[in-house]
Amino acid sequence: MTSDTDTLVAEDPITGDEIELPADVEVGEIIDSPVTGTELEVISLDPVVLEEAPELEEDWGE
Amino acid sequence: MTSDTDTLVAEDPITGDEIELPADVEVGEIIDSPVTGTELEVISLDPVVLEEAPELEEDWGE
Amino acid sequence: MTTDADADAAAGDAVSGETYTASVIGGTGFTGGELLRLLSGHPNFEVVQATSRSADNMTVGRSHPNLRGLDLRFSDPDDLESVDVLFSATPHGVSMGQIDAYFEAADTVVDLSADFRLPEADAYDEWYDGHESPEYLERAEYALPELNRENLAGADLIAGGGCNATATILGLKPLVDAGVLDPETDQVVVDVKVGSSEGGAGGGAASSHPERSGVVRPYAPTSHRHEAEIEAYLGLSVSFTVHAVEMVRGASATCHVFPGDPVSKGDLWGAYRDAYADERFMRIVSGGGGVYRYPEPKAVAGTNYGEVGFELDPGNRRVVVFSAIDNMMKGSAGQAVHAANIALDLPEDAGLEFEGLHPVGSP
Amino acid sequence: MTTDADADAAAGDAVSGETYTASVIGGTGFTGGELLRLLSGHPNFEVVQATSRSADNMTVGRSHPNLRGLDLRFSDPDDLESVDVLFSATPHGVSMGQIDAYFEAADTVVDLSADFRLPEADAYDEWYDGHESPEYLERAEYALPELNRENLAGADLIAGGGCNATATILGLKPLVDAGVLDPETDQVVVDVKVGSSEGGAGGGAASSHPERSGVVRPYAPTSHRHEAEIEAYLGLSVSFTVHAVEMVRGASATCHVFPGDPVSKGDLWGAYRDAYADERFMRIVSGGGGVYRYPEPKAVAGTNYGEVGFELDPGNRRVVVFSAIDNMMKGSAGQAVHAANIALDLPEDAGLEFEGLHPVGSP
Amino acid sequence: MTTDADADAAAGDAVSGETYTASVIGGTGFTGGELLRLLSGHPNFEVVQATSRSADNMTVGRSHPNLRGLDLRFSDPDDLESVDVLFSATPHGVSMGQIDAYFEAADTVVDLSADFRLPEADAYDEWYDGHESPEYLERAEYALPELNRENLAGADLIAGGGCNATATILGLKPLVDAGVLDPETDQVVVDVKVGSSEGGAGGGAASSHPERSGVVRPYAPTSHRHEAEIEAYLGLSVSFTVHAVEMVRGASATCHVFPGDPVSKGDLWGAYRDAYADERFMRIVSGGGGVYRYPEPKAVAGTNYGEVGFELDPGNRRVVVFSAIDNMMKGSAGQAVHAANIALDLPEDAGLEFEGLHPVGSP
Amino acid sequence: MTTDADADAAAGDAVSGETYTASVIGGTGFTGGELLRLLSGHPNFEVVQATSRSADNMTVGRSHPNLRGLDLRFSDPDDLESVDVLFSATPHGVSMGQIDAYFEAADTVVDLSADFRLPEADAYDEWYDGHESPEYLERAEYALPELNRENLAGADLIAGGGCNATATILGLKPLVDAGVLDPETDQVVVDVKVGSSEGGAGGGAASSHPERSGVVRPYAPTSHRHEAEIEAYLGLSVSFTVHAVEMVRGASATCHVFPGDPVSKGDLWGAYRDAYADERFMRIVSGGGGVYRYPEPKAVAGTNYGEVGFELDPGNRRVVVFSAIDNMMKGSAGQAVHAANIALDLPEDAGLEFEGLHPVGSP
Ligand SMILES: NC(=O)c1ccc[n+]([C@@H]2O[C@H](COP(=O)([O-])OP(=O)(O)OC[C@H]3O[C@@H](n4cnc5c(N)ncnc54)[C@H](OP(=O)(O)O)[C@@H]3O)[C@@H](O)[C@H]2O)c1
Ligand SMILES: NC(=O)c1ccc[n+]([C@@H]2O[C@H](COP(=O)([O-])OP(=O)(O)OC[C@H]3O[C@@H](n4cnc5c(N)ncnc54)[C@H](OP(=O)(O)O)[C@@H]3O)[C@@H](O)[C@H]2O)c1
Ligand SMILES: NC(=O)c1ccc[n+]([C@@H]2O[C@H](COP(=O)([O-])OP(=O)(O)OC[C@H]3O[C@@H](n4cnc5c(N)ncnc54)[C@H](OP(=O)(O)O)[C@@H]3O)[C@@H](O)[C@H]2O)c1
Ligand SMILES: NC(=O)c1ccc[n+]([C@@H]2O[C@H](COP(=O)([O-])OP(=O)(O)OC[C@H]3O[C@@H](n4cnc5c(N)ncnc54)[C@H](OP(=O)(O)O)[C@@H]3O)[C@@H](O)[C@H]2O)c1
Ligand SMILES: [Zn+2]
Ligand SMILES: [Zn+2]
Repeated sequence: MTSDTDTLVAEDPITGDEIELPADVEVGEIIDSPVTGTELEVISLDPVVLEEAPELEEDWGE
Repeated sequence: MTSDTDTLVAEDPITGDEIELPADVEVGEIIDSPVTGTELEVISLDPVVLEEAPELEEDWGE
Repeated sequence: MTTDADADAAAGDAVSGETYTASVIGGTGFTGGELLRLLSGHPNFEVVQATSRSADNMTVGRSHPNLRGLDLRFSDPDDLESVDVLFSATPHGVSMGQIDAYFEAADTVVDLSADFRLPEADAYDEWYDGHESPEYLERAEYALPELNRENLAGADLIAGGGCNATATILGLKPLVDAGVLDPETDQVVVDVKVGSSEGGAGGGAASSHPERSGVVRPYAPTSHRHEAEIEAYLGLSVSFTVHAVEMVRGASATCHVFPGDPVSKGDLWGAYRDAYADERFMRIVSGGGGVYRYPEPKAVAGTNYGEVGFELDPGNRRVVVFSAIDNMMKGSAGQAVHAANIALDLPEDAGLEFEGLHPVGSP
Repeated sequence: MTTDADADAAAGDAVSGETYTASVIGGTGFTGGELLRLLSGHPNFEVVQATSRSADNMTVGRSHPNLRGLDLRFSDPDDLESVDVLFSATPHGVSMGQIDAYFEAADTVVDLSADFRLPEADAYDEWYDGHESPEYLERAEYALPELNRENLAGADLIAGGGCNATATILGLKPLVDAGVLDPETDQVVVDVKVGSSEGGAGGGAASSHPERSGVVRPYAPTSHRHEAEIEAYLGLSVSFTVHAVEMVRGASATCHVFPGDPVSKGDLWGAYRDAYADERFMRIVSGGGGVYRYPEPKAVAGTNYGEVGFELDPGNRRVVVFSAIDNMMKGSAGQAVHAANIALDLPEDAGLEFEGLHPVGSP
Repeated sequence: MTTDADADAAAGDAVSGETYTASVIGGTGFTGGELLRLLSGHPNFEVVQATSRSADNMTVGRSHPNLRGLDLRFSDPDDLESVDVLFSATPHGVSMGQIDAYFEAADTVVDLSADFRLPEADAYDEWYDGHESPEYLERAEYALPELNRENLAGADLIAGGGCNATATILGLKPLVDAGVLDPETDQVVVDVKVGSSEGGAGGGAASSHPERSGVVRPYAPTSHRHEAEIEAYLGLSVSFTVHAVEMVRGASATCHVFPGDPVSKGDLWGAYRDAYADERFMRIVSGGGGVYRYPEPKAVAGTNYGEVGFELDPGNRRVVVFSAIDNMMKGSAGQAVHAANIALDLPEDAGLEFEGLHPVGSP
Repeated sequence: MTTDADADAAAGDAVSGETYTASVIGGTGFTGGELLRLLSGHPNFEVVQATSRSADNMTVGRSHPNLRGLDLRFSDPDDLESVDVLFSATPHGVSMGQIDAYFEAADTVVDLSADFRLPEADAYDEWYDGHESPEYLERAEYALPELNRENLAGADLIAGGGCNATATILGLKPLVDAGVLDPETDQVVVDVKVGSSEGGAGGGAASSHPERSGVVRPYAPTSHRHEAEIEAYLGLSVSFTVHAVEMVRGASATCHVFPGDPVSKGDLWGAYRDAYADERFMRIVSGGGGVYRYPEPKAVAGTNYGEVGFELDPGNRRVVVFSAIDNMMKGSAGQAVHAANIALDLPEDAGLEFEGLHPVGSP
């Protein structure tokens, strides 16, 4: 929906799929994978590397 | 709570416990076991014999 | 390490007075089940009979899972045992035909149906299908202690109030007594919200779970029979509408009152405190902090409490009165036991000490 | 074996008109999520932006599980993209500060907050905390088509109505128009019951599940801000009280009306049919058989329908009017899309064709 | 100001293919009502008949308030009109007796009951009360497209799956196909939670609102008939237990699977993506952030979606699979329409485009 | 007219033993509120302090509407009064840091958190974030009387069990004791369903009413911390999954057990009756007629009862065990008071006599 110049491409660390990220993401930011929904941390930008973010249990709550 | 003359005694067919029945029960009547809750049919009166009543699925559910 | 045990300090725990035998007619029903629960936990009652036509000979626990510990089986309503107090919890129209039989079996009769609530036989012609035993109407006393305590002592025929009528009367009576509300001239709109247990254990399509869940359903848009009781006991003709909402237990009445003369918050606090400060089962909840600022059914669920509160609308001089009860308790079985306690000169809260739960969902 | 496929017969399915780009400000919120759902399924809209400060860069589906199929991420509300229509669904007070920025980004602005609902700046001083951009108030059009359709065509600033005000206005307007109700002299009590989504996605202790479940809770006993809209658009000062009840979606208004002159059922049917017979999204439900005899929120859940009905209380000449909507739809996002359709000359029901569910629980 | 309107871009809105006439047997029922809703909003169907014995001649809207706009009255099931497709939504045991009459009236029959679900007559002797028309069993095709799409094209007798079986099969099939789960040797426990609409519109004491509200009630502790379908179509004997919980719509299956060989998260993602990546109505929801991290009935309420997800328990090598559907849609009426779309070579999602709601309560 | 009043016959009403002073740490919380309710109605306790940091100086009734009659204000947890028994109901991690201070203030400490539940410090490293005061672990006694009665007499540090662990242990212990279930070799799947009060009074987005209503939500798909307790006290490693469902109070565990050797219904009745026939607060509910045939949370809501029941699946030799408790009572505050009664040699059911309600909705 947003034009190509607006996005970066990275590999989903779980499935290996190519996924698109907003062009302005920064190292350390958390985004979610459109494939698995997992929260991913941006580890580096050139190339873009993503890693599963540690789950915040407290978020969700017993 | 009701006096002794009002009750009959029979054996629970599942647990073997002695259970009390109202004195006026009749053959064919359904009563529930105070031990297991199971519905029991009065098969005979002298002696009192009880048997598990066939479950009425339609009563309850889906 | 410890202080002395002081039996008297443990309010409500001391057993005083006699033990009375009791029976419950309509024991499989919802209010019948509540009566059985209250009476079997009551220090002065011993339940000797519970009747049912449909579950004759079955254990009481089969109908009411909370009463599985009770060693009692339903018996036929045609074979009434002799007891001190007979409680009848049948649909309206039944007790008026059985009342002679009831008095043959018992010294005191407490009826939860509408059959003896209204003082005049005429009213039964207007709101119900007439009355079979009008000669008992004068003898009957309305069960609501906050309205009729002085006549309950020694009464032998007690008529439990309607649940919606009870909520409304509890909310409005202080205003009538204080002269804030003139029953002759002032206008009152009563908008009631009730839970599904009001309909009893029967239930057709409209009360099946899929259809009844989550509703805000106008089920008595106008002309609800409880208007007759309000008229009879407060002298007040109200505009009455009842909605079914999502809960099982509870009735909440919002009364929109338009007093002829200006009134202040202080007047209102005065009126309600005069009426209820000494009442064991009434709480005034009106503003304040936290989550629970006005009366609501959750706060009284399972208890015999009534909560009332109010707010003032300066713009158009309206008083909004909120009143909340558990229809199974203050609105029926609890009220009946409360009245019986008074009639038999027992402590008012004997058997009614449960204080309710928090949190509680849609009780 | 088959008849001819007839595209025109399939009402609402034909795509007519232009495609407009749209953005939603406040996209993580409840009404923002509904807007995203409606616009992404709308044949004439393409959603190009949804903003969030708290979920910037996250997928829309993370907040709204029903929109997992939408390929869109939230972006910052400070970086507005250029669009045809901007929908703003922020708490009140936000849009009045952003309105210039909104019009820089978009030709048409549809605001769901209270910020442009009232025609006079004075009213914001009285009911809210004043207004930052009063110069826009005259330009704004109230979104409710049944009230204001003639002014919506071509409007470029549209102010969505309050949910409780919408329910009330829909219920009472036919009586005002027909002269049954004289706004100057007749008294009206409005007793509203609402679901928890009215409070938005935020929510503190009072809206936690254990505390909010199963309530009948007076949450606006008097002086609710929606009174201002009712006064502004019907010329009617109402006695207004709002209760939270157990449902998530839905608002139901019971209006107790006391007309000066006698009125008949026929008059009432006439008034409501005159008002709504040709309205795509209004249904008159008033008596009849089956389980659903009067308006209720379950019957309109998920849809843009409003249901109205009435009953007459001959005793004291009261008319009781019932009105039910889904606050997320007719009471906010649906109303906004409906108004935008009219403003842009699209079919009124484009994107709004969902007919609702039966059975449905506490939706 | 605007881009070109592009009819093709508006997915699902273009009307393609023929129009078929349809009838619904059992139109007052819950799944019958859903069929009427779906078919009347379907671009390729025209509903010409809905039957009922109990509401003969009444409007459809009287039973289903969301269908008040439908101009149709129930008629007698003994007077079947000639149609292209007949949908039957009667209790099990009815269609097997009527199947000849159905085929006299229609070219294609879609049956939602259990009567033609199982491939072997023997199984009806074991799990039901035998079969009256076993000669049709081979002709019948199981409706679930994710399991049986290849055989549905052109099928003229389609048997809708059981709702609990559907949820279970959708959850487990990918594991069987990928060889993660060996149906011969591996153990599977399936613990199902369902809403009250599963019981249909009838309803006795156990499904009355006061008794059914808020339960976690083991209603099929063992030996549920849907086991037969799972066994027939996955070759898998499961340990199956069903609980009634508080919702109206929805079925959720939690499958505890103990694979013989170790398995990784990546294997699981692979298995589920292979199975469902191209499926229009399947979503994989498995971890991630926000409130909705695993499949749940609220996220699919009102839609034809199935959600599946999984989690791995390293300690004892268990895979937990979650699967959620709306029993009224993917579990019955939606599945039936989906299968009919395939049989008639229509777009798979014709009439099934509704994306669901957020927020939604206990739908 | 009446029989003699017999104080002894009124079970549980006689006041015996000493009166102990008590304090509740974490008095605004859900379990803290239950403790205050139970202790203030207990014949042998006098509550002298309830602490809160956030509501310091406020009345207890502001947080817990059912305790409006209690004349007590919250005070600071840093200013502990000297009492006989201190009950702590804080989030885990708090008491392990305060335990020295607790014992300075009190002779006996009853802690409802996880801080002293596990016998080994290692387990805190594995399942929690380690332990600050491991030297107390050996001194602590697990509160569940059905498991550990013999060690509770005279105990001075009592650790309340986890609610889900309690439900599971109550369900499985009889099978372990009877040798039906071999903890070393047999496989057990435990599928738990819980209400929203388990999350405590805090609550974020996931526990807001709109998001939490009507869910069947896998909230602990695997690796729930209560597994540690089950392992510690039954020697059994279970496959454990917890779902949030629509209720406020209640926890229900369905245990799917696969015994190595064949077992009969009679064996099962034997095992459960041996375990619980003499237990004041345990009921075996297993089949039978009526609406309530197996354990369910509604039947025990508000009470200290646990219900257990079972069914046998002959096909694959599975035993399904159902276990239901109120997490606020048997699962926390009730269990704590029960254990304190035993520790202090009071009647086991003192303060715990409430028998529960019928009907009750989603309590
Ligand atoms: N529910 C409330 O909130 C509420 C509040 C205030 C007052 N009340 C009044 O209390 C009464 C009972 O209400 P409920 O809600 O408990 O009703 P319910 O649940 O329907 O119970 C009615 C009971 O009466 C028995 N019964 C019915 N017809 C009978 C007959 N002809 N002779 C003997 N027994 C008969 C039924 O059992 P069998 O059929 O097995 O005999 C059943 O036990 C009604 O008059 C009602 O108006 C109810
Ligand atoms: N709920 C209803 O039934 C209803 C009905 C009619 C009208 N309305 C009106 O619609 C509006 C939205 O209501 P809602 O229920 O959807 O509320 P909500 O769920 O609380 O959502 C508010 C949204 O606004 C965003 N937001 C908050 N402050 C903002 C700011 N300063 N700048 C930009 N974005 C901001 C929030 O997201 P981030 O914090 O992530 O940015 C969130 O997405 C309100 O004005 C309400 O009165 C609501
Ligand atoms: N509910 C679910 O979640 C679900 C899911 C999957 C499959 N199913 C299956 O779908 C079928 C319908 O279920 P439902 O829940 O919709 O049931 P329902 O609500 O009870 O409806 C049954 C319908 O069948 C009609 N009917 C009953 N007996 C009939 C007969 N002998 N001849 C003609 N019509 C008859 C009834 O109407 P009249 O009495 O007015 O004629 C009613 O309209 C069942 O076989 C069920 O197993 C249901
Ligand atoms: N809920 C259940 O079903 C359940 C069942 C079994 C066991 N438990 C356990 O019981 C404990 C309490 O649970 P809950 O559900 O009652 O929780 P809750 O409702 O969140 O209450 C926690 C209480 O602790 C107080 N508190 C928090 N941090 C504190 C600190 N650092 N120092 C002193 N007081 C503090 C809070 O009040 P202020 O912030 O005002 O001080 C509040 O009163 C937990 O350990 C829980 O695991 C709960
Ligand atoms: Zn009543
Ligand atoms: Zn089914």
